[in-house]
Amino acid sequence: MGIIVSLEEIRHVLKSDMRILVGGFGISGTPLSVLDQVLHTDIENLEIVSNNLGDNGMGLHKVFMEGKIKKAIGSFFTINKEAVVAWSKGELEIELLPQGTLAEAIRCGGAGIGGFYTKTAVGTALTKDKEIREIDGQRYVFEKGIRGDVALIKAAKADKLGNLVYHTTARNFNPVMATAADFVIAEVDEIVDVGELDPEHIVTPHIYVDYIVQSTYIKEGSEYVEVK
Amino acid sequence: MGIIVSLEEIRHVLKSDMRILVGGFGISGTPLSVLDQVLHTDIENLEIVSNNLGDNGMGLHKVFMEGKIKKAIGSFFTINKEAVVAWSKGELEIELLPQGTLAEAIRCGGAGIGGFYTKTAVGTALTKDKEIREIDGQRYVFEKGIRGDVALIKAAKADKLGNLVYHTTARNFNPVMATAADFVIAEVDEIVDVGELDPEHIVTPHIYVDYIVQSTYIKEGSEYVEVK
Amino acid sequence: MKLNKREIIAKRIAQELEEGDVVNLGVGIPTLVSSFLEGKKVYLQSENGLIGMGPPPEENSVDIDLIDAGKTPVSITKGASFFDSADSFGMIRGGHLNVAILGILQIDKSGEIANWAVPNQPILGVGGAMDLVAGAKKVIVASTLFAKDGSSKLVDQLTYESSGERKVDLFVSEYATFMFTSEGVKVVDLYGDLTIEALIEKVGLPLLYEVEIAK
Amino acid sequence: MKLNKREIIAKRIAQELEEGDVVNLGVGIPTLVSSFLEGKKVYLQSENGLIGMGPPPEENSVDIDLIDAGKTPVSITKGASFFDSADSFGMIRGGHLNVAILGILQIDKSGEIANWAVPNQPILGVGGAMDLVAGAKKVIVASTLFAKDGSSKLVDQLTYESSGERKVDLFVSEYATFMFTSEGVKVVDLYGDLTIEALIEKVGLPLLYEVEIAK
Repeated sequence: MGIIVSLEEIRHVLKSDMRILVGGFGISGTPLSVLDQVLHTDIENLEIVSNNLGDNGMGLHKVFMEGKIKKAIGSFFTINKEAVVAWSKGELEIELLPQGTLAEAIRCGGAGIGGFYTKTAVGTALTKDKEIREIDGQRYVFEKGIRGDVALIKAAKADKLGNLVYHTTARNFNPVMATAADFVIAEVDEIVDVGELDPEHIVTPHIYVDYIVQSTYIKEGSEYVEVK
Repeated sequence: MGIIVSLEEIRHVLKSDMRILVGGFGISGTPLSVLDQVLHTDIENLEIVSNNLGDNGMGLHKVFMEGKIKKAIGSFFTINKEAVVAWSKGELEIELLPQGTLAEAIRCGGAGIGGFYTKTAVGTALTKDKEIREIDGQRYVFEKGIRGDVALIKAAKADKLGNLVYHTTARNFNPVMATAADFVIAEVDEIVDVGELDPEHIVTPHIYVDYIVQSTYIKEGSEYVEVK
Repeated sequence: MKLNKREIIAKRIAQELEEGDVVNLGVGIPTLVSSFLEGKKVYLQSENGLIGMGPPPEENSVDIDLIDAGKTPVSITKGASFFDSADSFGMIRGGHLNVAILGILQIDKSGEIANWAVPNQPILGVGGAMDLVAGAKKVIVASTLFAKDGSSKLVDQLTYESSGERKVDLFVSEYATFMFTSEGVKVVDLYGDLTIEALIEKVGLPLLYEVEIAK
Repeated sequence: MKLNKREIIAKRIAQELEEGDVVNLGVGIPTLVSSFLEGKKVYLQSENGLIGMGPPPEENSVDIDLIDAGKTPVSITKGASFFDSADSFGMIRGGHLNVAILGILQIDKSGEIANWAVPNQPILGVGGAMDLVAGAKKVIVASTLFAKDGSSKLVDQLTYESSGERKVDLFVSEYATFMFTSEGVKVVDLYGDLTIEALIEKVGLPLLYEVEIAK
């Protein structure tokens, strides 16, 4: 069925002005090879939904530095110094959500839930223009589900159908993002035959995954390095 | 720490008038041994949250037949003929929710989400007195999270800390119910040492589980039989 | 081999499915669809927490925990996976099933269906029906056209309780396949022993039918 | 061995934890708490998807994917498990952590804290702070009492951005431990080199302090 594709083949999926969900927490669980491909395209004005904008010159950090990002929705951009500068110059829009609200909104976006009430951030600057509602004596804020045109995620292993399992805390936002976009590209460390992943252990069922690509990054000591 | 207890020891946890979440879909994934214990107590007026009221004289069916259930919240009681009769005589309250709304409400109850908007059942008799809201052009109905005083669930294996894994479609409502009650009792087929369950494969982390009991039922051919 | 009514419907629906589709089969006629796939590979989802449902197991390999939504033992295929009820209905509501195939009690001329509450009986069971109606990308109704008393299940207005606002995509009966358009109910395919005139007469509703002249 | 300010705070907080507690440690001083548990077993949760966090790994067994919420490599203990971010924050918001230990910029006399937005700087990072404030059964603040400019972090009213309406349970500083009651801020424990009078003077707020006479 051809869901296993080369890195070059994913370029045609990505278009200017798209909203793209990108997995990862810092660099852990980030689709580094896929994000590098964005640099080989002329797309721009991207709206990115991701916890951070990459880190240390890797992942989304590179994409941002190439000027391809118009807006970022996430929970923690303070580590991205250039993003802070760009924001203060008005060159980058930022929408800040508490990390749990971000994760839940993406989950809801993928699960046919239009919106939800969370108690997180009630009474703070982040919710001052949002709808507050009391439910059973507790105050909650309304948040809408979040979806993307494309999700770029990272998993440890895929089988050839697209079933995915993850590695330790590199799981993070990847499973929920896999559910919440029209097209899902999963970068993986290893591709195995169908039947090799235990049905009880699969985290992301294959029906969520459109493309699988082999990662070109490996861990060496305390960093990721690219192998060609 | 003593979270592994005898079946008799769970009796003191259950009290009259409690709202109890009970896992299972039909008989699959039902805590049969734990439910039998309810018959050895004098508690009554229970409010049960469960997809069905057991089946074939097992599980909640027994508890219901002993007159201990005042109200049932779930998605499918038509298979429970006596429940239908009791309802028509006014002896049993029933609150009917679509199965997905039931699952989502319990998940929200466990996850600090006060309520959510689902598109399921909009425009039907089940939502005619409920709040409808349009979000991004689609109509949704508001549903509140559901929690219980106690959850009675069934898993395949527990380690001695209380980490749980499930067996095939016997997983069903059990993992979400484990998150949504003040006290959680897990009936399991097997108890293993801590460290024997792979951290990547654990479905319910031990922090959700208060008591573990060894099941006294085993599968024989196409039915469950009790072994003493 | 001559097919019975139910098989005619199941076979016609099997033609609508595409290789690789993720499909949920309701109880009754929908479960027969698997028999008519002729090698086309689809992935069957069961709302109690399984994708990759296989055929009924051999008697000696029945696991009574491993069941479909009708509580019948099933097998699994290679590449199958299990998940909990919340994730399963997230999958359903979130639009991740290509097709849901459902039985009905009634369907109105707009394609809205009633498939859960039998009139004059207590409404005590809904199951996953409404989630499937609301969530699947495509909903195909599999049903005989007439009820036991001879009345048409295709009606002007529902008199039974609706299963949701969403209009279905196709109604496959043993006589014809119907589509629901802004101009009215369209017969896309006529294959039973009723002429279009007889069908219109028995259903009691105007039906659109374009005869393909250049065939 | 003489403890520095940060260690004094961490050690005092370690006393508050109970065997079996599920605990989330914020960055900074909170991470030091693990060193003072003296054999008490607690389960450390990390909001990026881990329960059962262990000490920093040996240099040759670092896995840079396996990190804590401060993005520092960690190890895991026996019985640990991994889950996704949605499940992790479900755990946090749903009240399944016994204790969250958090740093602050300010805390007001009601126990409301500000710990995410530095004044006069762009507000571009919040992370999981507000989820922990809203969700943990008990919130303990770990912080030095005075900012670098000498001003008290314990204030009449927050001038920094609030982290949520929820009042914390305890504020452990290097001089004293504070509780927030309807009568006012109560010093539950005084252990630094400031007398209660000096403390009140430097903080600039009335503080309740009951001397235990029968000691």
